[in-house]
Amino acid sequence: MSTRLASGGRLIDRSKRIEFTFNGKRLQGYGGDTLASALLGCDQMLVGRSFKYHRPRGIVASGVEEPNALVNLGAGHRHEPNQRATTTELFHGLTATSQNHWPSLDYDIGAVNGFFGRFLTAGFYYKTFIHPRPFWKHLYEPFIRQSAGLGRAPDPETRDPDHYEHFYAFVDVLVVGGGVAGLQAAKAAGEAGARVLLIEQTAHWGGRAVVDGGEIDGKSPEDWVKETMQALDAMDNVRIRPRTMGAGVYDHGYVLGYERCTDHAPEAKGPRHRLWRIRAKQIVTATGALERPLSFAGNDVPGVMLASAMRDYLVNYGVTPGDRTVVVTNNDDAYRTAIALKRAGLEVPCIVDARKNGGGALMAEAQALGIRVEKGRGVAKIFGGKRVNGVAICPQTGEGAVLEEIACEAVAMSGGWSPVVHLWSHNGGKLMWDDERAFFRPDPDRGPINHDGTPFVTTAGAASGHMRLNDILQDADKAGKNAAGAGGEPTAPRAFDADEAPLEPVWLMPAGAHYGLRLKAWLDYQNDVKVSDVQLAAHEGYESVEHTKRYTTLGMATDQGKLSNINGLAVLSGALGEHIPQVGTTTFRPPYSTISMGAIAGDARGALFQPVRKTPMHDWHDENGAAWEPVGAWRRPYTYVRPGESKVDSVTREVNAARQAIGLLDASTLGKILVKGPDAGRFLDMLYTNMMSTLKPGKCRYGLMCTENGFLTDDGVVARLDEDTFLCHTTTGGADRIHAHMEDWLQCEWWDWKVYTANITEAYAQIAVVGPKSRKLLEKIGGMDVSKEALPFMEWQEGTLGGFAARVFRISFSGELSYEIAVPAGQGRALWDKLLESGEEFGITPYGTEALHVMRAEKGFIMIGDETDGTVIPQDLGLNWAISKKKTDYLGKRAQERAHMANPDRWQLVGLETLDGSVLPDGIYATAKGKNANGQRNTQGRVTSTYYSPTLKKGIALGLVHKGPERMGAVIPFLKDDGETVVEARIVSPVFHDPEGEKQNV
Amino acid sequence: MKRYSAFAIVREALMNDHKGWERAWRNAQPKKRYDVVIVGAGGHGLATAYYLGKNFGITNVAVIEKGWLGGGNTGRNTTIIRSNYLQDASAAIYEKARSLYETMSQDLNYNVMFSPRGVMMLAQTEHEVRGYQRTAHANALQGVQTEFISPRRVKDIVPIINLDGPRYPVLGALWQERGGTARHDAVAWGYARACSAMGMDIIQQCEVTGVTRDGARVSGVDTSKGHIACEKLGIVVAGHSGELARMAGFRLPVESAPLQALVSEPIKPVMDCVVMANTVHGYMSQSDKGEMVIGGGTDSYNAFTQRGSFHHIEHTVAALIETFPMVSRLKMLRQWGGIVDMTGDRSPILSRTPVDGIFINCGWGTGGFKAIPGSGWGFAELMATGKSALCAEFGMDRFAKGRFIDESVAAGVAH
Amino acid sequence: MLIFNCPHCGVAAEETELSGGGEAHLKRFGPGCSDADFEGYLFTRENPKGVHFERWRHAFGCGKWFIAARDTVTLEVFGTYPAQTSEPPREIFDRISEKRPGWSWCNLSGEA
Amino acid sequence: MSDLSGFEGLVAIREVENQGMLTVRGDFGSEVLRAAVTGLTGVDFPGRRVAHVQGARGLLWMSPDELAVLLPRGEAAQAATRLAGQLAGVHALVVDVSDARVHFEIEGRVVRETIAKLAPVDMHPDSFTPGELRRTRFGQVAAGFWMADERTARIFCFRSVRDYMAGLLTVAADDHSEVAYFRK
Repeated sequence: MSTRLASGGRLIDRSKRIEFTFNGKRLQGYGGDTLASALLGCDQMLVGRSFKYHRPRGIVASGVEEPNALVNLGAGHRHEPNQRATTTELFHGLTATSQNHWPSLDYDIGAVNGFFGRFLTAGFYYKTFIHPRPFWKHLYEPFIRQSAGLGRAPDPETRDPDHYEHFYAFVDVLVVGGGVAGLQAAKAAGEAGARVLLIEQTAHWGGRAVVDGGEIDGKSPEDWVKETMQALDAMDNVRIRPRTMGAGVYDHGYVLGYERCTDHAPEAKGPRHRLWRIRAKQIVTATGALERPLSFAGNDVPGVMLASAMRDYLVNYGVTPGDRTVVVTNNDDAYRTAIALKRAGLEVPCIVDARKNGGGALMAEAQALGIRVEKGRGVAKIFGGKRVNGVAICPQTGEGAVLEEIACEAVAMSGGWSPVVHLWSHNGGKLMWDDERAFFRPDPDRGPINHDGTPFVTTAGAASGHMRLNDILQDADKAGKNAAGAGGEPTAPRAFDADEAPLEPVWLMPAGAHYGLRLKAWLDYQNDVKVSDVQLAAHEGYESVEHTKRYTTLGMATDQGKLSNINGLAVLSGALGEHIPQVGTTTFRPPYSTISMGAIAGDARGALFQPVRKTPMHDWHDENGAAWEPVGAWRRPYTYVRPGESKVDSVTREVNAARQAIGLLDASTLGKILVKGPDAGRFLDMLYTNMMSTLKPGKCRYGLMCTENGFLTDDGVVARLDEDTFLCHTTTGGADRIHAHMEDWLQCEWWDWKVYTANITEAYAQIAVVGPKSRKLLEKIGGMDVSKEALPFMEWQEGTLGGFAARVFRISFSGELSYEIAVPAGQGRALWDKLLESGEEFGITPYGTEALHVMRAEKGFIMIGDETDGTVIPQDLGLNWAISKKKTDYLGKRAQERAHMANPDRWQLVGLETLDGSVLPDGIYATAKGKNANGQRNTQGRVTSTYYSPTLKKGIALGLVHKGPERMGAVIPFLKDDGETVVEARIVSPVFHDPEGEKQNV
Repeated sequence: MKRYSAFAIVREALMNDHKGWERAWRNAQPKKRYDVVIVGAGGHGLATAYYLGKNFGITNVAVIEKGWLGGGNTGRNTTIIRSNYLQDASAAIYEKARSLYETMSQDLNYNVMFSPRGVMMLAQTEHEVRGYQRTAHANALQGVQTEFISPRRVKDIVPIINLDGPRYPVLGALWQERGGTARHDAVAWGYARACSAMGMDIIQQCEVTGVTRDGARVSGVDTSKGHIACEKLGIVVAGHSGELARMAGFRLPVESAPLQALVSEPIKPVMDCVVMANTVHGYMSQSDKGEMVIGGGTDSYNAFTQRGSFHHIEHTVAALIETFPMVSRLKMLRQWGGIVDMTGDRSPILSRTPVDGIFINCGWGTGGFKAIPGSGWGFAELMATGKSALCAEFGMDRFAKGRFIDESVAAGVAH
Repeated sequence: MLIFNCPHCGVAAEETELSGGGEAHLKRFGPGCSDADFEGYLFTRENPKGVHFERWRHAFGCGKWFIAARDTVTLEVFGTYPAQTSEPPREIFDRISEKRPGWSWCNLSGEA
Repeated sequence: MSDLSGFEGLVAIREVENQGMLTVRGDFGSEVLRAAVTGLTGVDFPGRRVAHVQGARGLLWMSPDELAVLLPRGEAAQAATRLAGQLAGVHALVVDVSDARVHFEIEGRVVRETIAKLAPVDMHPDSFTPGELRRTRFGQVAAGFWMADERTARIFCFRSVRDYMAGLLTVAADDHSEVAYFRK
């Protein structure tokens, strides 16, 4: 059984007992444990089920590469699926449940036994479930979906209670990885004076060396790490960060660091995760290497574990998966596990070494301890279902004829090591195949390129492909110095570890394993991809590594192939009879290991998800029943609903008030752009379709702006303030866009023109006082003369009004007598209140955007975004009067001369009245006879705006109709979206109300 | 071609240890000449070849591919299939594609796992509501089944959604029940297998280095595997169209940029349909493996790197957390980018070119995967007969004439 | 995540402080030009794999437009310069020629 | 309006009342312009990306042809008129934007860190020093800031996003979120 030993465990504190539960079982671990080590310590070997076959799965690794031990962690709104037990630090009250089984972990009816495994091969789904067609949607897929997936989803109805944040750091040298290589690289760079950030994904420093032993600078690695950490801590130019993973390397030296601030102590306050946005001049990846499993039949049975992981659990946590462990290897490193187990008083009945001549010094040491070594041997199969109870030994060469069976509780396997090249590769770093040590390692001459064309990533230590302690330290020292731009003599300490005999690549065990064995030799534990699957993919012509990966799902599990890629690749190469580098690898994509979505979003959630722009009167609107409508980043009142009213009621009330008495509109969001300079008039003549240079100071003119592609993009009233100053009003959504548009043309095309612009939208609050009694109100609050004579229609005046310094425009978007009053934003609310108070006797009524729309539609005024949609030109909207014929040029003029736009045969603006007085649906189309070549109904027009008009007491609409203006009085059919109901409407003038414009011009 | 079926699997499993399966497609080397050469063995190129053979009996066809078939955007997209487009021309070709997807597994005898799980586009502003209502009306005339549904129905269909986000409440949605997803790789593999079975040559690892002409007419292509002569040449290479066009001697109104996507770790099924939230720029579906498949933004600069800038991912994820709060406690497993080619009006080009015999199919932007069969159907017709109703509006000449097909005009955004 | 040095205010600005403006050095064609010239100006783009000239605005900074010479495959930035010019400055031209001998872009080309 | 009074966190956050601001665009080579703005504020004309500030008065370099003139809110309107008059002869634009801006002062030990959570700016003491004016974004909105001294920074943005900015700052300055990066 797997147990906690009486002594040992360099990372645990036996004085701190920690309670936790797994599948409801109350268990106990120690401070410093990971969930994985604690589970092993409690003899919880079975931790999950595989993805496809629901096979029993045990812990196989000790780090981020773990494919099996994924749990549902936490409960309620803190629940989180797919948490790796191996990277989860144990804490009081931790609750975990295993995933992907029903009804229970021990008895999963979804489990597929060996017999059915023969059918569920690679490509199974592509070759079947084809007939009958409806079955895929209604039967096959629902079943497949249910049995797929891993963890349980978080509760959809509760929001994540935790907080996440981002942090920008700019450094000279970023060192990723806190093993001895990372420490030495950081030390070297730090001593060279560089600004250094050192990050390590776990809570501990020293990496493998502190577990594997050896000697650095005459000390134990443990002591050397302690001293080096103190030295780094003492350097003011060095920052060190545990629990922070280098998640991804991006263009121009951008790196994502993923800090898990409180995962190990959920009760602590503060952000749970912090996403570091690091900009590094140079990056040193000291990310170490990952051990590879061996491919033999039954290598997925719980109790079969990576040799290095077993060593980690023993040395770091004082736990062992079994009392009797058989070690299987093709290299010397695994002997360290055997030796460590033996020294801990555990039995190692045999080391099965696939190499004909076995290993070197470490083998001798193991044998001296009395461990039996079987050379040139492999594992034919594993005995046991939910846990190992023995192994069958066979010659490594051959098909698997069993020589001997050995009873054991655990198997430690090692297929050699692969440098962690992910961060090197994320941004295009290339790899080379190392034949001697059988792995891909970074090709130093083909690294990722920075914005200045120079390489910006260096690897250090095992990540470079160095496997011996001294080589690792020397390489890291060089990497650190180079990254800091410092040359100088090497200052790395000398280190010693045991000499090692060369590894012999073993991609299948035994080499000639028959189909029955290959069918049970796992490559990808989580996705249930076996040697036989990869061979089948190759056989069927899925020869590219990308094809094989996607056809078999090899390497697509949550470990992203950390354990399976190289082994699978080697099997594929074998099947294709090609050399491994010819086949190549799949692409390494960020993140290195999963990062939380919460961290990615950071503080952009809830109220801070996106900024809300607010006018000076925003709070008043809020307090007075405003139903908000988002307009760009602004919120504008759609209408002010009073108790007992529907939105339709309130809009009607607002329209009637403005038409019969006074309406009040917060128009502050309208864009206001100051354009000043000797060439201002000339500039606006290019920007607007109208002639603006002839506008007299004191006067206003309605103008249209088109894109260079000819389409109408914005409109608004331009006021000339003085000889060389204009104030351009834009739509609410247009302010920033149009200001940028102006600067674009001024800076990039007409940079010699003398014009300055300023976007002063927010400097002013603007209030529209609208309706027949509006003049009475302004006269009541007193100040400037607002009579028809003093301030005629389409003019503006500056002065004081009710004690406010104001600029008043006689413009109207409603067709009523109307004034737009601009005051400094800070006084907007005060003026608003004063107008309300003074206007009470006249029945003053604030109105929102919907009433505004209704009134402008009653007048046939177009609205950007309703009548226009990016395909409409001013000529379509009967706005030819606003297009200067005199001008030789304006933005969009040439575009409008193109065949399709100059064609008179276009849809044009008209008014529409239903014969039954009903309101036409939004966006409805008018049908024409017949169908087009693609069998679609022909159309002859569409509705662009449609409202119930309280003024005319019936439905009115504006629309674009084929040659509409020439067809006044014609009745055309509109088809509802049910595809059947026809509504007939008559083509009429778009101006429904006060066609002579008498009311606005009084 | 040995047929795929449950019986075949049983046979292979029990009697052959699966040794009896044929190659899905032959590993062809180029002949001296073909009637038609298609450059680009992505979904669109392979579909074009397939329908040339199936609908027009043209089988002396080579599909040449620089890398591996299906290795481009076909295998890098979020697999969404919908046809709820606004403009007639778009609706026609995407609806043709959607209807062909419905029977593709049977046509190709290859399960592409088309899953008509429904596609929902959320309306979160008044403007978007009007836009989608307009689209629903247009679709009714175009023979595309869509409807504008209420927030309550949105919640019924997508229980994990948050209807009243603090910023943009859900006001309704455009719902296409017969839209869905498919297994993207399988689409390329299935077409490749069927083309190969018709005797067509799919030539991988073969890069085009030049286009040869005989006066005003195309005569073939120079490739890394030698010159290949042809009567007609179809260029179907997405992000690399500009390069090919340059070789052929003309230029395109196309720009290329990375489009990003990501997936979460797999979780048990929580969402059956595809949901797109265009106001906040995020869309999501759940794959049969259980991963949440999430579409990100397009980078704002020309690039041919199949990766992008991370801030797009941040914005997308933030948007999805507002729409689906549970996303906050999921984890990102993998992110990637594809190169999309975008035209001046963001609609594709399926067109003759200034060079006789050369036809181009490009500019699908973010809409390529969903169009594959319709695009192949129409483009094959155009190449075989010189005209195609499906392609008529997508000619290159529309930019000079100012006759655009602009889908962004309603609230709809192509993804 | 690109960074560019804004030639106007000297800030090494990250992409998120900028807004892209597409191909640079376009010659505007107005009324009177041919349909082909106008289409070329408005739509036809070089879209090269390699050396490219493009417009950026320091939108969240000084608000000024500048032009960047950048490789669209390696994303190497050869240099930036103010938008108030109709062709790249000599030194940037030379730097590109040195790093990408024989480069060409639209009507520009460097010595081989 | 989210209320800042009583907020306690890693830094103190205060909205600066009565800060006036003019936008001046013109040719920095013009002696008339230089004299006018320095005369108005009593500080030297700023070099590129420099903030010269004394109390409520100062000059901020906003772009090669744009200055922000700081002065007491009450004086802004008249000052704008006077300045416009002085610049009548030269091509320039003067406008009072006092009401278009809000100003925050954050003060305390970890000012640099608070900013580094929100803006893509290298806040390391070697890289960003008091007296430098930086325009950038905070979260999703445009903003400008400078440090008066090691413990104090002034941040200004558009009035309409005042609440958003206040929210960002309070979250970034949350008591338990210290990164301890710029100081050990």
